[in-house]
Amino acid sequence: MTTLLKIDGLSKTFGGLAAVRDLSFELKEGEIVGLIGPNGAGKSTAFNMISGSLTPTAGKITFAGEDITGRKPSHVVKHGLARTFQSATVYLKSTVQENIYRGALCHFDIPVWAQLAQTSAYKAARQKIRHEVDKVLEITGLAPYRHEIAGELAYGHQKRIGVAIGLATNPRLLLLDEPAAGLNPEECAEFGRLLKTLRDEHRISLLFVEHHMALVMGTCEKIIVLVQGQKIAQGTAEEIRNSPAVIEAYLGADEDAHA
Amino acid sequence: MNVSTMTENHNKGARTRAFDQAPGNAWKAWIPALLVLFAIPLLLAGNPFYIHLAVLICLNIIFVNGLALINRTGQLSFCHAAFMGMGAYAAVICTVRFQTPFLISVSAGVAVSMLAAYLLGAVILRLQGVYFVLVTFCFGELFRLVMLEGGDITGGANGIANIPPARLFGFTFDSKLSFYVLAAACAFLSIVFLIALFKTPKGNSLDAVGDNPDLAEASGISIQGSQTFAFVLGSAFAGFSGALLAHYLGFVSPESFNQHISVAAIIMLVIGGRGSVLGPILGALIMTPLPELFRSAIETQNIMYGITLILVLKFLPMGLVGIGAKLRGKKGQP
Amino acid sequence: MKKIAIAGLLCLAGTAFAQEELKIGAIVTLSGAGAAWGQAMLYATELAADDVNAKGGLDVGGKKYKVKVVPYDDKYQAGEAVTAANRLVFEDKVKYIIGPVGSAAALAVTPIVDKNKVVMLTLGFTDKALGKDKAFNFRPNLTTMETSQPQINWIVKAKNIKKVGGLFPNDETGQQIAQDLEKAYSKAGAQLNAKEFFERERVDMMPLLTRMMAKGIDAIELDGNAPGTAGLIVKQARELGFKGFIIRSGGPATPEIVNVAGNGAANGMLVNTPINPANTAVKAYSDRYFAKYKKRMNGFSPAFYDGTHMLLQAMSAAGTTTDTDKVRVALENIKDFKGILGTLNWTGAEVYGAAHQISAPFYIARVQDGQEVIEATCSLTECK
Amino acid sequence: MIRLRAFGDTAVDFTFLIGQALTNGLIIGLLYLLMAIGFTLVFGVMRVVNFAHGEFYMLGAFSAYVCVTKLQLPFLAAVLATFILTLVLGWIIEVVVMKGFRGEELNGMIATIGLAMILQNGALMIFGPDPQSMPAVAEGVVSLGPVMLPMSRLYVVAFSLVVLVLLYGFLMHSKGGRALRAVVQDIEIANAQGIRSQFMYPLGFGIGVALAAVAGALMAPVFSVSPSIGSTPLLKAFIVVILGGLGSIPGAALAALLLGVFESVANPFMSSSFSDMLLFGFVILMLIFRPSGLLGKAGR
Repeated sequence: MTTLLKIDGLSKTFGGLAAVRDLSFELKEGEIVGLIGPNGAGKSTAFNMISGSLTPTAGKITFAGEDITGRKPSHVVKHGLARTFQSATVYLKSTVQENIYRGALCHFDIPVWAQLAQTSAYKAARQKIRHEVDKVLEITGLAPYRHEIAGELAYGHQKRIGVAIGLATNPRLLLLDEPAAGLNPEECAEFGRLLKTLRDEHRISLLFVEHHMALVMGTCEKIIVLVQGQKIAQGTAEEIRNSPAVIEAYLGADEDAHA
Repeated sequence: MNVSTMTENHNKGARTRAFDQAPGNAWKAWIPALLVLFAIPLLLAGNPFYIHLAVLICLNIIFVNGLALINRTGQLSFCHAAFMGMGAYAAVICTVRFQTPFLISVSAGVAVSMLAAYLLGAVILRLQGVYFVLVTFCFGELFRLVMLEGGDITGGANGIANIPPARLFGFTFDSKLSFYVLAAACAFLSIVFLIALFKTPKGNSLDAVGDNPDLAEASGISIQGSQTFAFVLGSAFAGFSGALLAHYLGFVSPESFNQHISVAAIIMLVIGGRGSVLGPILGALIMTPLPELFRSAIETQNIMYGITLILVLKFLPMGLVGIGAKLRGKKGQP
Repeated sequence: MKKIAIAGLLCLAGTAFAQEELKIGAIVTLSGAGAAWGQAMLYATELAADDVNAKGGLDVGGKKYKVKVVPYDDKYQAGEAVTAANRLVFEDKVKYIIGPVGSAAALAVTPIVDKNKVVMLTLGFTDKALGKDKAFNFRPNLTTMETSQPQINWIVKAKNIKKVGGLFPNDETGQQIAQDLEKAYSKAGAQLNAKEFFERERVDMMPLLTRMMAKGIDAIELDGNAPGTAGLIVKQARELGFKGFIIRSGGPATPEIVNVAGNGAANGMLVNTPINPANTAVKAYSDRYFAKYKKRMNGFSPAFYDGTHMLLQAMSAAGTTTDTDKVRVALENIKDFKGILGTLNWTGAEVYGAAHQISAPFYIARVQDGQEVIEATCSLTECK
Repeated sequence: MIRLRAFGDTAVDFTFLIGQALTNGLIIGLLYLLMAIGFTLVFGVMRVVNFAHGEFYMLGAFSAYVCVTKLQLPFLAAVLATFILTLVLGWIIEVVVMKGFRGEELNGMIATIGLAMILQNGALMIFGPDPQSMPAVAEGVVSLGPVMLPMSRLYVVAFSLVVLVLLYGFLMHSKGGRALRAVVQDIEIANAQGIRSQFMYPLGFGIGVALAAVAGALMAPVFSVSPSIGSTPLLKAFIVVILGGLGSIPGAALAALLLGVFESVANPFMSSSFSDMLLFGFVILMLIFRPSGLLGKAGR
C-alpha cells in the first residue's frame, strides 16, 4: 500500500499559543485512521490545516505525492481530499439531490460560455454528473429522499448528506469531523457501516476526528492520540487501549472520553 | 415559523425545477410574460413622461440585475453606482472625445467597469464579507471624488453635456420611444441571460457559495473565484446600464452616481426580492416610478422607504416575490 | 404607473373649475444641500402667483387664468431634475418652468425645455446656462459673472486688499465661482492666491484656514458657499484669530451666515446684497414671506418674485399662454420693468450670446450687529 | 485636476502651520475616536455594520442644540441628557427593530439603512434643512506661541477625554463592561461563561450609538447642526475601523488619531479632495498588506 497522506512536523500557533505542535503521521491508501484526544487537544486545528481551511505555522502536508500545504480547500478537494463538517453542514434550502449535485460540480470544468451555449461537450458532462449523483444517492441510502429539502430532514440524515456531498467530489481520502456527534446509537452504528462500505467497496481512505470511542475503536485500523497539541500515542485500537500515556491523559479528562 | 416553512416550500419547487429540467424549458413560460410586460409602455406612447419612466425602469432592471447577481454569492456591493458611473463616463468619453460609434463606446464602458471590478475584487474578496461592505462604500466615495477632480477629462462637477444620442446600424435613437425599444431589448436580454445562467452548473455553484460558503469551498467551488466572477459580471451590468443612461439623458455628472444611487439599488433589490430572477424586475418596476407620488414631499417618501425596508426584511425576507410564494403555499396546503 | 395616472386625475378633478388654469412648473431643490435656495425660488413663484390670483387671475387675451404652481424636488441631482422636467413637460403639460437650482441640473434639463419650447427661469450659475442656442433659458438673478467685477474693484480699492484666500465647495457652483473670482480679483489689482476646494459636507475648516492664513492673506472670500458653510468659515476663521476682511461677493445670505457664525464673528463682513434695507417694497415682500412660510427670506427670493412677474407680464403682452415663441419674445422685449428690486432690464448679449440675463441694481453692505449697512450702490458697470 | 500644492508663491510660517495642524488634527481625531469606538462596539456585539451610526451623531447634535437653546440647560447637562436619551433610544431600537436580525448580518445591516433613512428624514421634517448653530461653550483663544487654540475646541477635548476615561472605566472595571468586552471578543465563549447575551445586545447597541450621539453633542457648538451632518462622520468611522482592524478598540483609537492628524497635516500640502483620495488609496493598500488593521494580527 502506498502512502496517501503524509503529515510532517505540522504546527499552528494562535497569538503565541500553540494549538498543534510538531504533528507527524502517515495514512496509507485504503486505511481508516482516527484522530482522538480530549477537548482542546488541537484535533480540529489539525483537521482544518489538512483540509486547507487554516494555514499551518510550520510543517508540510503531502497528499498523493503533492505538497498541498497552505492550499485552499477548493484546491485541495480537487486533488481528491474531501472533508465534512462537525455540525450538519448542508445547503439547507436545496433538495437532497441538488446538495449532492453541487458537490459533484467539483470536477466540472466546462467554461461558462459553453454552458450557456449548451455545447455537446457540456451536455455529455452534465449527463455524467447526473449519473454520479444517482450513484452517491444509492451508496448513502439517500435515494428515497432525493426530492426532500435538506433543511427539513432529521439531523442524522443531514449528516449523511454532508458525507454524500463529500463523496460526490470523488475523493481518494475523506476527512470526517466528528461524524458521530449528535447521533443516537442506532444511527451511529449505521454510520459506522456506511464508512466501512466506503472503504471496502469504493476504495476511499478515511481520516476522522472523533470523540465517540466505540465508533473509533470499532472502525479504525490506526488511531492517533493528540493531547495538548502533541501526538502522545499511535497504533491499533488494542495498543491505544493499553498505552499508559493515553490512560493517564484520559483519566485527567474522563468526561470527554465518554462524551 | 409559518413564513419560513412557506418560503422553503417555494424553494423546493424552484430548485427542483432548476435541477431537473433541461435549460430552456421554463423559458416558454417566461418569455411571453416578459414580452407582454415590455409591450405595455408602448400603449402609453402618447405620453412621453410615461415612456421616460419606462426607460428608467428598464435601465434600473439591468442595474439591479447586476447587484442581484453579486448578492447571490452572498455579497452586497455598496459601490454599484460607481460601476454604473464608470461605464457611463468611459462610454461618454469615447463617444465625445474619440467619436467612436455607440456600440464601441458602450463596450468600452462595460470593459472598464469589469476591469475595475476585477482589480478591486481581487483585493477585497479575500477578506471577510463585512470588509467588502465597508470598502465598497469607501470606493464609491473615491470614485465620485476622482470624477469631481477629473478636470477636463470628466468635466469636473459640471460633468459632460451634449452627449449625442445612441446610434446603431444607421438608426438614431433620439426619441424617447425609440430609446425605450432599445432599453427594453437590453433589459429583456439581461433577464434572459440571468435565467439561462442560473440554470447552468456555474449558476448553481454561485448559489452554492451564497447559501453556504464554507461547504462550497470544501467541495471544490472556490468562494473567491465565484464571488469575483459574480462581482465582475454584476459590475458589467452596472456599467452597461450607465453607458445606456448617459446616452439617453445626454448628460453625466458625478452626483448621478453617488452613494444614494447604490443604496437605491439595494432597496429595489431587497424589496423586490433576493435570490430570484423575478425580484430585481419587480423591485425596479415598483420602486422606479414610486418617487413620483412623493415628488414634492421627499422626507415622507424616505421615511416610508425606511419603514418599508425594515418591514419587508422582517416579514418578507424574500421580498415581494415572497408574497407569491406565500399565496401558493397556502393554496397548496389542504 | 396606473397609480400615478389616477393621482394625476384626482389632482385635475380637484381644480377643474370654469376658470382657465395656467400651470407653472418648478424644479427646485427641497431636500439636501440646495434646499435653502430651492425654497426661496418656489415661495417667490407662489407669492407672485398669489398676487395675480388675488386679482381674479392673469388677464391674457381677454381670458382670466388662475396661476397654479406645480413644484417638484430634484434633490440637487441632475438625473432627478431630468425626470422632473419630463414629468412637467409631458405629464403636467406646463409651458413655463422655474428652476432648477443647480448648474448641472440646469444643463441637463436644457435640451428637454428647448426641444419642447418651454420657457425656463433658472438660478444655475454656470455661464453655459444661457446662450444663443438656448432660446428659452432666462436667468432672473445676478450671478458672480455680473456682480463680482464692479464689486471687487470697489472693495479692493476702498479697503486696500492685496491677497485674498477663497474657500469653495467642490461642486459645479464652487468650481465656476472660483474661476470667475480669480479673474475678477486679478483685474482689480489684487490676487486670489489661496484657493481651497472641499467636500460640500465638510464642517471642519480649520486645516484649510490654517493653510490660507499662513500665506498672509488680507481677506477671505466666501462666495459660492452654502449659507451654513459660509457661517462656519466665518466662525472658525475668527476663532483662529483671523483679523482681516471677510468678503462675500455673491449669494445673498447674511441672516443665515450671522445665525451660524454669531454676531461677533460676523461683524465687519462685507457682503453683496441685492436688497437695500431702505427699500420698502422688499421689506414688505419679506414680511409677507415670513407671514406665509414662517421662514426668513433668502436673498435670491425677490429676484424670482420679480422674474415670475416679468414672465406673467410677457404672457399678457403676447396675448397667449400656449405660443411660447411669442411669450419668449415678449419677455425679451420687456424694458425697465419696475420690480421690487428696482428697475430691471435684460443684458448679457456680449457675455452669453443672448440677452437673457437680468440686470438689476445691487449693493455692497457691511454687516454690523447682524444687520446690513449699505456702503456702496452698484450697477453692472461700477460701484459708488 | 489634482492640485498638489507648492509653496513657491508665498512665504509660509512653517511652525505655525505644523503646530496648528497637529493640534487641530488631535482634536478632530478625538471626534473620530468617539465615533469609531461606538461603531466598533456595535459591530463587535451584533456583527452588524451600523449604517445609522452617523444619524445618531446627528441626533446627538440636535439633542444638545435643543437642550441648550430651547430648554436653557447648561452644556454639561445637555451632553449627559443626550447620552441617556440616545442610550434609551438605542436600547428600544435594538429590541423593536434589530432583535429580529440577530445572527443575520446582511439583513441587520440593510435594516440599519432603513433606520438611517427614517432618522435623517424625521429630523428633516422636524428641524428643516437649514443649518442651525448653538452658542459656543467658551469664547476666546489660547495661544501657544504662534499656535491658536480656540477655547471652544479645548472644551471639546476636555469633554471627550472625560467621556473616554469613563468609558474605559466602565469597560475595564464594571461587571457589565467586562461582560460586554467578552461578548465583543467571542460571543460563544461569553455565552459559555454564563453571560446573558440577550441583555448584552441592547446594552452594546445602546452604548455604541450613545457614544456617537455624545460625539455629535460635543461637536454641535463647534460646527453647525443640520439633518445631513451625519454622513461625513460615518464615512470617517468606516475608514478608522478598516485601518484599526474591525473589533479592535485600541486599533480604532490609534487609527482615529492618526486619521485626524493626517487630514490636518496633509492639508497644507495638498488639496483636501486629493488628501481624501490618497486616504482611500491607503485604505486599499492597507487591506492588501495588513487586512487585520494597524494593530491586528496578520491572517484572514
